[in-house]
Amino acid sequence: MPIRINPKLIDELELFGSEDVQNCYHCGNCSAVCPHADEVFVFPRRSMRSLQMGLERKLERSIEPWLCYYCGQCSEQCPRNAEPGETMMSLRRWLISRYDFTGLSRLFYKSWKTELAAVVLIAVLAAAGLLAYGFGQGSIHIYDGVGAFLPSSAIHVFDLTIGSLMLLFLLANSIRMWWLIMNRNGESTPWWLYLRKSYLLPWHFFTQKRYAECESGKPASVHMPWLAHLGLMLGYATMLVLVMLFLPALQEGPQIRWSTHAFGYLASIGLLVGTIYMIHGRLKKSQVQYVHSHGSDWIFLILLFLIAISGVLQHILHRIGLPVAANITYVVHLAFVVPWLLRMPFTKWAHMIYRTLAMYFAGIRREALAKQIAVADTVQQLRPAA
Amino acid sequence: MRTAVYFCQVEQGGAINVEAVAKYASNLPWVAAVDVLGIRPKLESSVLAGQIKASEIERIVIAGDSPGFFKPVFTRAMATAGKNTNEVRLASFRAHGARRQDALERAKAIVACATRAVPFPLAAVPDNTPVHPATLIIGGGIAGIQAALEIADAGKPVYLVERTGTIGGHMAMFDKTFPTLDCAACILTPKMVSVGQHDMIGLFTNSQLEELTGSPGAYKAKIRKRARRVDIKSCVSCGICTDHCPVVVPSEFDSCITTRKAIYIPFPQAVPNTYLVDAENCTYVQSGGKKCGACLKKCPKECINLNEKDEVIEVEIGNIILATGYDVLDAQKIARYGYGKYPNVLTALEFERLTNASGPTGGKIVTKTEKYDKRTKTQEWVFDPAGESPRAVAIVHCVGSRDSNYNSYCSRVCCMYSLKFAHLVKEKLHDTTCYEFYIDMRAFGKGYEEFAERIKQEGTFVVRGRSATVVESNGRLVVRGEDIIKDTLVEFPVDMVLLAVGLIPDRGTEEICRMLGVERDSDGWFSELDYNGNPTDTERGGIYVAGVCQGPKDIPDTVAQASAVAAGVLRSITSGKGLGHRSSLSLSEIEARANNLQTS
Amino acid sequence: MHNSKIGVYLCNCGTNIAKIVDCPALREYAEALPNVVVSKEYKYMCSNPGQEMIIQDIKDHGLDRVVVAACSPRMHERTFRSAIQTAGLNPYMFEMANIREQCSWVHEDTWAATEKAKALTKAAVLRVLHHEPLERMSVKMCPSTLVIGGGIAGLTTALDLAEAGQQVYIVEKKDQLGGNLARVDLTAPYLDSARDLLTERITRVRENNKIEVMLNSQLKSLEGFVGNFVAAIQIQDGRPVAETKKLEVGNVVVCTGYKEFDAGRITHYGYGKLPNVITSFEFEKMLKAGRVETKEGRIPQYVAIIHCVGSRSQEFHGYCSRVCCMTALKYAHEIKSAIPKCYVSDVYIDMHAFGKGHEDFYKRTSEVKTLFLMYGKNERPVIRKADRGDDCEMLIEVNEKLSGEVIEIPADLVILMVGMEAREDSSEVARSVNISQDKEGWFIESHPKLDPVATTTDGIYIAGTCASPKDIPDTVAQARAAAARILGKIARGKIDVEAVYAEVNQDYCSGCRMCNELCPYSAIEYDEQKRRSKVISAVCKACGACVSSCPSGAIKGRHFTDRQIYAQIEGVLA
Amino acid sequence: MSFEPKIVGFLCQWCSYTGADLAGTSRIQYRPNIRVIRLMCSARVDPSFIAKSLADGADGVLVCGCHPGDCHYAEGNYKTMRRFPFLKKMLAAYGIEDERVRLEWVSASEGQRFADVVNDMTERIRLLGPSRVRSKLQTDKAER
Amino acid sequence: MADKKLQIALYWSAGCGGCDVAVLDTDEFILEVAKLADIRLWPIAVDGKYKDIEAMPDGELDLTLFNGAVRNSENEHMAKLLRKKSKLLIAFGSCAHMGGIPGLANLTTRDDILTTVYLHNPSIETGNQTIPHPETKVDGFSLHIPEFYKRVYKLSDVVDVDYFVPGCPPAPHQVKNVLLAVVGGQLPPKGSVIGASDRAVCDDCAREKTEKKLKRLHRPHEIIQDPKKCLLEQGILCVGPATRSGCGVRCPNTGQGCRGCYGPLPNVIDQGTKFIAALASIIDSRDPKEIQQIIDQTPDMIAIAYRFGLPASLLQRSMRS
Repeated sequence: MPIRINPKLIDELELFGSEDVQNCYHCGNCSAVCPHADEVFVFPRRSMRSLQMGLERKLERSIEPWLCYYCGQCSEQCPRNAEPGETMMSLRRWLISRYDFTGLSRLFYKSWKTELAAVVLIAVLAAAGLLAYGFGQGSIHIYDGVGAFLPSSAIHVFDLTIGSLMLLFLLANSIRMWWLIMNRNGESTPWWLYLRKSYLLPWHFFTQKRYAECESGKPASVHMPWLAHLGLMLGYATMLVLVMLFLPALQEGPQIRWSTHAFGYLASIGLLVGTIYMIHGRLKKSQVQYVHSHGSDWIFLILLFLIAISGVLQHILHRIGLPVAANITYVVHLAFVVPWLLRMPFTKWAHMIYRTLAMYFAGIRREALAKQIAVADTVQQLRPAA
Repeated sequence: MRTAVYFCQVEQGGAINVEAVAKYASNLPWVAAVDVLGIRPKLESSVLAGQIKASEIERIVIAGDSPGFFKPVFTRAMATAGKNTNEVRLASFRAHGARRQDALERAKAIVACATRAVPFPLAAVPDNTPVHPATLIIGGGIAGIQAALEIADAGKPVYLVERTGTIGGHMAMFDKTFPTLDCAACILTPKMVSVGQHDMIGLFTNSQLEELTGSPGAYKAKIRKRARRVDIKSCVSCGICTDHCPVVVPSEFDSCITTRKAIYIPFPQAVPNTYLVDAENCTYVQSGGKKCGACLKKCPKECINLNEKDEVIEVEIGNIILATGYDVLDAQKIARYGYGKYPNVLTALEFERLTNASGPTGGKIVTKTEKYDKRTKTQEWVFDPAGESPRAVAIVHCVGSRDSNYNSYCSRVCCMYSLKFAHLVKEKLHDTTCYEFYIDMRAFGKGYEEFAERIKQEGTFVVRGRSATVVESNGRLVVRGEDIIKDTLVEFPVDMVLLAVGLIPDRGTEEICRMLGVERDSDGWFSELDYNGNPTDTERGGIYVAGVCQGPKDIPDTVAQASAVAAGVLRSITSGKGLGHRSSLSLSEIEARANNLQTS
Repeated sequence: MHNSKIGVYLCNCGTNIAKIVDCPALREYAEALPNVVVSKEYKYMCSNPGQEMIIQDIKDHGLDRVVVAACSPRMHERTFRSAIQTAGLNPYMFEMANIREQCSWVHEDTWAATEKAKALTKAAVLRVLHHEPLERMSVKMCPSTLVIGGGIAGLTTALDLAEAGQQVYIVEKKDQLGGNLARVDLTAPYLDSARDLLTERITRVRENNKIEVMLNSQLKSLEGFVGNFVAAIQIQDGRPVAETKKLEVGNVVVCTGYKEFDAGRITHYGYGKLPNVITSFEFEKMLKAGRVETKEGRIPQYVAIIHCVGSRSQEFHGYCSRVCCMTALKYAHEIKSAIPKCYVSDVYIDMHAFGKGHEDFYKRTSEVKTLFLMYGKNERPVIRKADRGDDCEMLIEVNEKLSGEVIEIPADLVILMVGMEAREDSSEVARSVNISQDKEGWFIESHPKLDPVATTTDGIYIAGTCASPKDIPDTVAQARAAAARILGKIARGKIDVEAVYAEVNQDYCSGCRMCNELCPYSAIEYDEQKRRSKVISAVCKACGACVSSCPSGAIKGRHFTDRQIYAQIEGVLA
Repeated sequence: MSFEPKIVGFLCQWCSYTGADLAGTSRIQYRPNIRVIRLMCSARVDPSFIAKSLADGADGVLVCGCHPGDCHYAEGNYKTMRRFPFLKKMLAAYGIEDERVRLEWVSASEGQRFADVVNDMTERIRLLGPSRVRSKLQTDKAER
Repeated sequence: MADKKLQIALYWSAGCGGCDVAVLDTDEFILEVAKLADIRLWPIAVDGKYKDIEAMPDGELDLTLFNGAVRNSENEHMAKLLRKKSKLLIAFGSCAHMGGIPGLANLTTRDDILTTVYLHNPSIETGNQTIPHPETKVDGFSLHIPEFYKRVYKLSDVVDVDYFVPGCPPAPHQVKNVLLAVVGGQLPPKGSVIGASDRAVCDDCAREKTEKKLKRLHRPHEIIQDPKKCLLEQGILCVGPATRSGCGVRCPNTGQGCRGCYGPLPNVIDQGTKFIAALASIIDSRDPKEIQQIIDQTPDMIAIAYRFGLPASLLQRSMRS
């Protein structure tokens, strides 16, 4: 059954930041120079083609965009400036919106204004709520302990609720992702493969190994993006764990509790350095992958930066004994955190999960295919030579 | 006839000051409306139709560098407005030679003609000037040779100036020529010989144009004859001098896969068939006569004069033909193919020499072998007839062509010669595997498609997808690319990689442009007067372009062009008058002519 | 002959010959040969003193034949011929023995080399005994030219010739000049106006009093040979009864152009059945009229362009038509200009963007979001009517190569890029001007590379698309090339006939007509009345194929007669 | 002294003779047994030339022309190509060894090839030994 | 010569005798001959002994018409004898002219012939192993028979011949012409061919000729002929183009290709090579395989090319020993 092509898709993708896809004349250069492309997952050319022709079904089931870390070699050597790297990036954005059943992410990606508005609105609401609650039950002069303006116990509960809400969405989207990528007819994936490959999840999540592979054989300076990215990732993860599980210990002061705070500091450094480097990079367009920036990228970075800086600030203020200032910055901090956490499943940040899942799925697919081929071969051998 | 003039541009940075032209146009009495629409304007035919109706426009002129790109929307507008669609006229600055800022007047003239519905070339005809019968041809490749013979056979004097020591150009280096696979030497050398022997051709090899003065029809050219240091008349090319010359340098003719001496003959069938001294490398010349001079002592005919000085001659000519040909792209620019890094990655020209019966291995296709060179006391990779023949050969198309990072244009000949290479390999080494990595198989010429088919039948694997990288792994070269039809990545281990390097303008081109005041296009080739109507003339009267120097071409097209140029030259000589300098025409002159044409 | 006096001159060529060949011995040997009166050796025969020596001896000893044993005749035959000519001998009373390139340079053993040199010298001596004085003749060259076909090629040739002051006759079958180009609106890749190009040419032709245009007319027959043709033209132009006009012309340029492939022959495309499947030329009409729309008058949302219709396929034409790709790209641009919202799919095999500016044009076409879809050679898209509910008229099913998917392309309008084809009357033309055609019907040039405009029949030239598909610049170049050839000949005023050619001895020819087919240059003509064949020396290229094939030995190859060669054989074997 | 074959060579002047000259200018050494006769085109080679050469004592005859398709006269070499099998058939009937008469295509750039052909042919004929033709015809006369 | 009658001899050596018959075929003209001439020797018609000839003074005979090739010592002896005795010696007919059909024996060897005829011939009575020898001793006496030569010669190989009359046999009207020419004393320079044309058979052949291209060769029985069209163009081997005319186009008129009995044309030294040169060049193929096929359609090239002239060809004989 022939597939009906859709010349219009390419226009839609432009909203997600794709550029010059139409220029590609398929010399296959990009796939050949890509360090991640292999016999099973040939990209970016193949994805470029599907996009040019508007093969939507094919695209939304494709895993390739997630395997690309945008080292930019393809774009550098593209004979026709078709920007394969950027295309993969925009495809990832598009996919996120596809995995999301609420349609919010689509909305956000299509206009950064909407996204910004949403963020601001939620931030204001959160701030208002917090202030009301603070003044209602505690004193602005107490940061911690009895009568605290924002007692850690309460905030902890608050965090947890928001967090679980976020997880809920994320889970739903991830299942959708799994459904699209893995549930394809004709390809049988034995359940035990899922188990066997499960080690991939933590492995890729914590090392970002493939990102490193990107720069294989490139000068050291180019390794920065990976380092920054890793720092950000780990910092963020640690922070999330601290906030979700050890909030009381974290908030408690003024003395420093190295057992928890040490992690806090490392994480903060990771976040700050990471965000600053990236913002700087995007301003300077220092790396290929920083040349084109989508509105969502900016909101993402700036928000994260503000969260980090405000978090650190309130911590310091508290330690140097300025409870009032500390409380206010804390409110500000939380006001940023809430929208941040809520929009996570619909925006770029979700790729933290999707990527890892993609690696996992890819691993499984690879193995499954290898099995099929092996079987096919043996069948070949068994069949008498005709 | 009420006319509207619209200015539209396809790209940023048009050379012409459109506003000025617009102003001029608006002053033309019959021009009812002028509108400067800018770059790639969003045009709605319905809207335009409205305007046309409103101001009762009968004729539309679209002006710009490539106004044709906007014609359909205007035609449609005219149709919807119920007007005569034939009255949409183009005023193309690019097509009619208004390519630089200083061509403002020309631009106006172009618009002037368009508004009068007079084809510009018809109006912009410079006055006839008396023409000197002699012709100067720059470049002794097949184009130069062909043009020279055409003109000289008509009994008109020709000066043929060639930079190297012999005529023949690149074609002389080739083994076989596609698609008929006849040997280049067999068909070229007779022509070379007749050039050498022709009474009407003054042959200046090892020479260069130094200065050009005068005007169309009556040019004066200074030609520097670099000292050959061997007397052409008396040398019998016995080769004794070469035997005794101690200096060994790479042979340009063999595209540097073999060596020659400092006193040498470019190749056995060279014309003139005599030796010459490569002053840059001659010990004697460099040492100011203190050292060496072996050849002097040994030459039995005493026809070597190492102290000979350059000589500058001035010739009067009426026409000049540029046939400077091309160089090939330096493959080292493209690191990923490892040319220069791996000995068995060869460029097309190198392979031409390797497979040539008169090449270093007598036409045997072998991979390079490492040899100890006594002279330089180093290990060197050289072609040795005893070397082993490749088991697999990869041929990569479009090396540096169709690539915005290098040459954005297509070099036109690579597809075919690459296929030819595959054939030669298959013919000589039956069980060697051949891979062709291509993007589009451009087999467009007479008998080309059939040739391509034949090559495929011979068992050459064609891979749709230009290979990206060449790396060495355990002693063999591995070519990595994407086979797009098979939709998979491929990595072929091979022993030899042939790079179908693209053509680039000859290194001397810029210099010549400066001297002759002719233009080059964005890719560096000489610009012709009119792409379609006049592919061989230039803006400047009495100066013509032939062959690859006007843009990549294969041999038949080059030859055709060379002869075509001869037509222009002969026409001007036999009729005693040629067209003068086009840019000398003033706006008013052109307007006047246009008016007459309009009335007649 | 038996009292003729031969001088033999041996060149040492410095040591080149002397160091291997025992020159003194050779000299003595030569001296003893029949009819040899002088035999000398010298350092460099080609040098002026050497030539002087020969000239002097001719005077002193009254030599009537000269043999020089030196380098290859390809190097110095001319030199020595002119030398003995200055001494008053006929240049052809001379023979050279190649004892350098083919003896001293390729052998080490002195004895063997000397023996060989002796043999070669003796052969030369025996041969030269049979030489006869030969004269170069020349025949008249009629300066006017007949141009068949009034397309861009014909017009260009005619103008080049006429503006050089020569008479030209243009024979055009149709009732107007311009040919196929007149059907085109804009030219690729710069979208310049084709009409301006033609108007310019035609106006110049009309204004030139050296050009006589004959419309509605065609060539009936062509008699004679190069420089001396008589053409019979049948002119219908306006007249009730066709009048036949006889013209004396020196040369003929065939510019009969091409005809487009009949798209109806490919059933998959439903051309003629589906109303909105049209050919490129029909689309040109739409563009000219400013009406890019479906037959029902709707503005198309999807347009598909299909390349290589009738070209590059096994069942129709194997060759590439060379212009369709660029034209297709042109259409893409024109459609985008006329209907900005329209989606254009371009269904191609290989994109032949080989010419100057073509690749940029191709890129530019991609930039305006033309969707390029690749199908396989010898596969073919299938066009079908779309179903209800589809937002398009038709669907084109293609096995798309670059994605590996079988896809359906929406289309409201399908443009078939029909290829070029030899005209149906081309064989008629070929016969009347006596040139040959290849299996596809294109005219065959005398040499595909070095002589693309000449044919094997002297004085008949081909230019433009009648020889094979071509774009405008290449056509114009060829047209002018043909003009150059002719101008060259006219400038010489006459046709020089080489002294060496074949001639038929009428006393021995039996009219068996064995030779007639043999001559690639059709230099042999058969006289029906006399029942004898004869060689047109002006056209003969002296290959000698007919000489060796004449069963009654009636044809003589001047300067390569049987007797001369027999003598040579006896010589080398002595 | 060992038997030195006498070989008559008929070379077309556009490709093969030029090729032979190239062998010279490139100083490629080969056996001195060949005696070259230059013709305009291999098509000029009348089979009687070959018969005569053999009758007059040639031990071998070599005919060289342009490669098929390359003929300076478009198709002369095809005529030669057609004559050869006829001739061979006749020579066989005469009882003359096949290897004594040989047709080769040598292009203007194939100096090496020309040398190889000559060497190869010389050696093959050396093995065959002297041609009997001349001696036979002479003894026939002597008989009476 | 009215006063004295012409003294003539007709001799028949290695040949079929057809030439003698051809003389008789001049019908009543033979009576004219009888009037004009004394026939001193004509083995087929009149009685005459060798010794009578030997007895003659040299140059006694005005004319000898010698037909047949030279196969054995007797032929040679008589050739030499008659040369001595006659003013004019004319090689009469193909055998004397070029060796003729007997000449084809040169393709094999004497021994082969003798063994085939005297040992392996089926009609030989078993046990008889006699091979004739020039000399046989029978009780003291030695018997002599002529020596059988290794090969066949044309007349001019053994003696100096004044004129040649070609044909197998010469056409009667030509015989008449020759004799009249001799009588009338209008003879061309010595050594020329008389009683024949200087042009090829095609010149007299009425069949219509056009440009020639051959795709295959036929034996006459293989196709239905077009009686108007040139035989060669129909693929039937006809040596006419390479053969002197004068015969009156006897064979082609009957639908058989000319066999070439009148021999090569004035400018041609070797009829056979000339013929194949011509034939090959009109074959319509560029593919070696196809060409070979076409050639193999002719069973015996050499017999076609040299049916009447092998001993007169450049290579004269088989080189086998």
